[in-house]
Amino acid sequence: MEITKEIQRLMLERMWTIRNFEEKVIEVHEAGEFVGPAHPYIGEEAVAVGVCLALKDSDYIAGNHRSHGHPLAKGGSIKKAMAEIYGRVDGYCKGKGGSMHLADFSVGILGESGIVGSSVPVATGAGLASKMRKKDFVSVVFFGDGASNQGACHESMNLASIWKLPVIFVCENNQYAITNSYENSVAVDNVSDRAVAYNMPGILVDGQNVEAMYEATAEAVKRARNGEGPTLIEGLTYRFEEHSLGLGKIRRGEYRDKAEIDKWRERDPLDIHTKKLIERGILSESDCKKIENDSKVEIEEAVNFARNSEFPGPEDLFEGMWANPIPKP
Amino acid sequence: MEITKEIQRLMLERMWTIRNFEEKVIEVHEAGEFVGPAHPYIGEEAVAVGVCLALKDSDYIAGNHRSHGHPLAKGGSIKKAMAEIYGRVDGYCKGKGGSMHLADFSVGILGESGIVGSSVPVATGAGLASKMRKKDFVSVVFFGDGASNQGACHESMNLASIWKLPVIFVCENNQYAITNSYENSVAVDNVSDRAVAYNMPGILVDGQNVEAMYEATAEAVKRARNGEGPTLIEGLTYRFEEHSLGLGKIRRGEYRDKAEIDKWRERDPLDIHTKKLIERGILSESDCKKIENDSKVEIEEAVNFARNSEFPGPEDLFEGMWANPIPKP
Amino acid sequence: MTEKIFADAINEAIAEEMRRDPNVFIMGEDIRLSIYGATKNLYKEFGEERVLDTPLSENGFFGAAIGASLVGMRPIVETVTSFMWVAMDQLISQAAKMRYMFGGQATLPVVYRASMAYGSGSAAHHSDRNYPMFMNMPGIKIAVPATSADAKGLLKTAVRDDDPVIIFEDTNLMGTRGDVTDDEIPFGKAVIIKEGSDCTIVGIAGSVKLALDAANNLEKEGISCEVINPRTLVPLDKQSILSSVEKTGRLVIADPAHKVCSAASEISSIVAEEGFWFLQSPIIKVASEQVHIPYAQSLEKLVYPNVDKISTAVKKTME
Amino acid sequence: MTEKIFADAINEAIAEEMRRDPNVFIMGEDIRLSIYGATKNLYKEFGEERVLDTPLSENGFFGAAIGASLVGMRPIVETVTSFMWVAMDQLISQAAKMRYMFGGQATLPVVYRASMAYGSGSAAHHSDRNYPMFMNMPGIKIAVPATSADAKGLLKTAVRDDDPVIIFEDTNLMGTRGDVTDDEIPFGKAVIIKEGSDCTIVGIAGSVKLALDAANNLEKEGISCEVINPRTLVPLDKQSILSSVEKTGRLVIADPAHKVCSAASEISSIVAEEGFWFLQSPIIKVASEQVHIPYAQSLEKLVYPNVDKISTAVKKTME
Ligand SMILES: Cc1ncc(C[n+]2csc(CCOP(=O)(O)OP(=O)(O)O)c2C)c(N)n1
Ligand SMILES: Cc1ncc(C[n+]2csc(CCOP(=O)(O)OP(=O)(O)O)c2C)c(N)n1
Ligand SMILES: [Mg+2]
Ligand SMILES: [Mg+2]
Repeated sequence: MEITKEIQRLMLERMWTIRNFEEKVIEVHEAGEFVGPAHPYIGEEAVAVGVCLALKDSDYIAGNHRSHGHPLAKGGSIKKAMAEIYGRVDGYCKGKGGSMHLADFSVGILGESGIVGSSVPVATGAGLASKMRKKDFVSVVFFGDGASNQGACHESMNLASIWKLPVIFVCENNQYAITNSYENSVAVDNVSDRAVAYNMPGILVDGQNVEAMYEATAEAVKRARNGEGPTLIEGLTYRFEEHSLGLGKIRRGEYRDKAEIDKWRERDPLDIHTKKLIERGILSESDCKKIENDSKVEIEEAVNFARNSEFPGPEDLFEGMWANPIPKP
Repeated sequence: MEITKEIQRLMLERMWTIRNFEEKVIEVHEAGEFVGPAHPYIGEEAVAVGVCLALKDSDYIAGNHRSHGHPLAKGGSIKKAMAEIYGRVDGYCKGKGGSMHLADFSVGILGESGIVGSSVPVATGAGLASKMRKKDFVSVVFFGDGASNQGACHESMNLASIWKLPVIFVCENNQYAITNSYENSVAVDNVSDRAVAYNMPGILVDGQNVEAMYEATAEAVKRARNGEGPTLIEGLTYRFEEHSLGLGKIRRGEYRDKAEIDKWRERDPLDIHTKKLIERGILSESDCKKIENDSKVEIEEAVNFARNSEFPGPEDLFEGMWANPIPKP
Repeated sequence: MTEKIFADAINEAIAEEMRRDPNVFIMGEDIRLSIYGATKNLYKEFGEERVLDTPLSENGFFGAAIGASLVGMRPIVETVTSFMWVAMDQLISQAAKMRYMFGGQATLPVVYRASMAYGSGSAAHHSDRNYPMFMNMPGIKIAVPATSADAKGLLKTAVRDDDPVIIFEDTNLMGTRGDVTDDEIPFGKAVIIKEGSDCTIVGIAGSVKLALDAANNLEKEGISCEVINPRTLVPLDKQSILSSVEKTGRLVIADPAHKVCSAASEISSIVAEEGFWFLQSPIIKVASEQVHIPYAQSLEKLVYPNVDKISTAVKKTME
Repeated sequence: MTEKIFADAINEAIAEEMRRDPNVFIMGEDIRLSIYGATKNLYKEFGEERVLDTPLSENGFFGAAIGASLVGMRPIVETVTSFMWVAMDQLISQAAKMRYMFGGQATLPVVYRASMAYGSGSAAHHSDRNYPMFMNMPGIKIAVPATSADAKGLLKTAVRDDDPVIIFEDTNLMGTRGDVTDDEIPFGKAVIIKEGSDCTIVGIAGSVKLALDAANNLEKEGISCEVINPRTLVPLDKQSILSSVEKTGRLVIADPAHKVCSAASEISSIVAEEGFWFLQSPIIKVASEQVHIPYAQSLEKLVYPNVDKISTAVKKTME
């Protein structure tokens, strides 16, 4: 499959956006600038970026608690994402959602779910609507290896298959659910092997290779738009940081070998892609450096935007509860 | 595998017990002798009987709403089963449970569940206890093709597999969930094909052949007792009657072809087994007839027992709520 | 105004809404053959694309309805209260919470029709009356129709409302008759079905009729009851209840739910806080005994509110 | 009597019970490394057979605990309130209903420890305080420890009790200190933690301390409050509450749950029915606003009961 130069470049840009965003979130969290959990996506950037660049704006995505990478990959506003994490009125969700619940409906992001596995049925339903309304949008849901053991995944994959829905199930297999390893929790070698149980293709992809993720997704999107039904894509990846901010300090290293972490850090998705772009002569080393730096500037702007945004006030408390409001009980 | 003559005979006896029990239940329900739903097992007798005769008394079973066959196959009291359906104090559950909740803990019957799929995790837990307490009992759960689409099945099979629990998952695939056909609801050709998703053996068995069910179960039991983990057995079968009493009159034939029903009725599990026993010279035709008739007598006694048992009274209402009782709120 | 049985009133509302708006569709188990009685002929009229028989995957398809509603559809989901347990995550984590969590971006016009099949030997697994749990969690509107008119009018409102709604359909009413109109019935407006001056009786779902029967009996004994049907529990028209208690000074609440943390508890607590000075005697809850639903009819009939229990309670408030 | 922080009191109770009875074991997510803080060192002491890290399959393993309990084990399951939604079927259809449905044959000594992690920016998906829903459904005992002593003693009782128990652990208390003993604390016995004569304040879980602080402040203003910690909600020691209200004539209930159909609603309704003649003024519920838990701290702090709201309510009862 031919990937245009433009997209190859965009891949690097979006991955840097996520990487720098996450580094910044870690930094300002340590500085105490916001309260609440957050789950860094560092190391896994190629998965969301590869998938989302194979989508149109009119396609939908839904995600999980490891929640910053998906909307940023889909082209959601960086400023609003940061403001949301800061709990401010200019955030995606006006400060109501926070890190685990980023959502930008304006660009097809149906939202991240803090309850593991819980957005899988929802995304399946968006696919159902696509079919019913005879639209050609597809619906993608990101979930982890841990989530794959939730009943919700089973039920949704079966539904999507029998109804031939344009849904793409993307398992981000980073091989751990907090401290519990893949081997201790999933009974099958690869999550994608489970696709046979639903009579759909199951594709195992190197999740550090953004182009491979893109290609697998593009293929699945084609099938979906052709009415051929769902696909399960497993991106094999690794989180470079701890499960969540805060937890990091307590648990670092106690369940993962340093050697394993080092091995995976050598397969940094940004390095891998940068090298390819330079080798192919698409970008020079300094072009790449510029992308990295421009992104840092953009993130800095986002932080400033967030810092300058207001906290929601008492008058905002009940805002957004109901579409057709009811009296306070 | 060698099946003893005694067991071959017992197979016929137990199948007649179930068949006659169910015929009687239909008869007395039509006569208005009890109120409440009941789901006849007619046509599927070979599944429960084949499975349960491969178990010891110390092994456990759990089941579902189609609930009379399992306890009767496991050797539960026929009288108490009938009395329970009549809602009397001498029933298994003292009239609290009724048809859908037969349970005889004294012979390893952990109970039937009206909520589809809901007993699957429970049976898995009995297997966990077996392993933890280093006992050699196995735990069997019966569920339908419809139930196989419940998340509970997925989660439980995965747990049983990673923990190598002595659990046998028996899917009674009668090809319909009320009026919804297998094809319309399960995305894979056979439920047993899903076993690969849990790294366990998945065995498709002719559910009209009681010996085949027995053999598959005996094999699974051996694996389980050897610490080799769970097995998924699918008995392909058919219910000869309507989904449940009452519903029958409304829906007969609207979702199943008469031709299909007739075809399956020709594969009556009792006929098939009777024929074999006679061919093998194990029983004569009149021996078989006697078994049938003796069973009818026994069922008649059970009905009389049920009819003569008392209805529970107001003093029984709160009985059985708590093991360590608390004051009424 | 035409007379309809309750189940047909539901059926009519669904059909009318599906005709009106092509984005309305219905999904559930065995609805094409209408085994629960309220979806007759829909398959014939609207076809397989808009009348979906689902696999036994309630969490999956309840959630799929939510997802579909997010992107333009208006699903009606048919189910039974007792099957909601397997799907609680989608009901609570998604249907109830999503809109607020996303700062008002999400709009979820999804309707769940949950039948409460209690009273006829279905035992503990099939007899839930669990609306109080959904009252505790904000985010879902809750309707409890008590008449054919309610059944039709509240369902039409539910389909047009942009928030998630659960309609708890009392199967004891399925065969009852009553006049229906073509109008929507607004949420949050209670109806006084009988005026009176001595004691207010609030009834819920199937208990409305019991309350009315009790009131009619008591009238013969010279006790004048005002009977209120709240129609929706979220929103709850507390003002109508408070005004009635202001007039009568007494309150009995008849609620088929388990009595602890019931709708009756909530209504009692509202009046004990906001209507305390109106009260001339204790507020009495007549709700289901705090026990599971037993199979035997000899026991089951002891559990729920009935005309006698309500009458006794009213008399107690008059002592 | 030794002083312990709340989390360590829980840890100690688990370890002691596991030492005492080989059938006690613990399962949950990430408990070997004790990421939620209460299972430290258990893996070291009891090994992988009795300390099970589970996959993310709450419905599956909550149910497995039930099955194990049926045949001789006494499981302790660690979870978070918000993860119970995915497992409601096993909690309700099996844990709560099974024993009765089977006529008393089933005995299920299973304990769920559910942490309520509200108040620190976890937002709508991770801040549930859902005990009222479990109060509505009979069949599960419910403990709401408010002190280190409660945390230890109620957990020991729970493990030894033959019925299913859910312990709702308020994470706002996890770091608080208090004396603990080795004794079990009986279910259904409230404790009066401060005596008083003007107004009774019932607090629940983390709100007990708020109630006490409010009472101490009010004392300086000459208002004497009696503060009650019910310790368990099922069974609920209604007699202690009624006796206190008989003495004070006034009642405020501080409950971190959502206020509609809350524990506060239930307690209010009991007193409005059985303690009506003791009351000199309206019963006031100070519970969480009927809104989801917002992420922003500026909003979240507005939702829950606090010392000010409780004090204001008490003063209102005195007007
Ligand atoms: C239903 C549910 N159970 C447990 C949790 C707590 N939890 C949050 S993230 C997580 C691990 C998820 O693992 P995985 O799905 O592999 O995603 P990852 O964090 O590895 O990206 C757990 C256990 C939760 N949020 N929801
Ligand atoms: C969770 C749940 N959903 C729906 C039902 C209603 N129901 C009872 S039996 C049944 C069909 C079950 O089909 P299957 O599992 O194949 O068993 P069968 O009846 O064919 O033996 C349905 C839908 C239920 N009892 N529980
Ligand atoms: Mg993971
Ligand atoms: Mg079936």
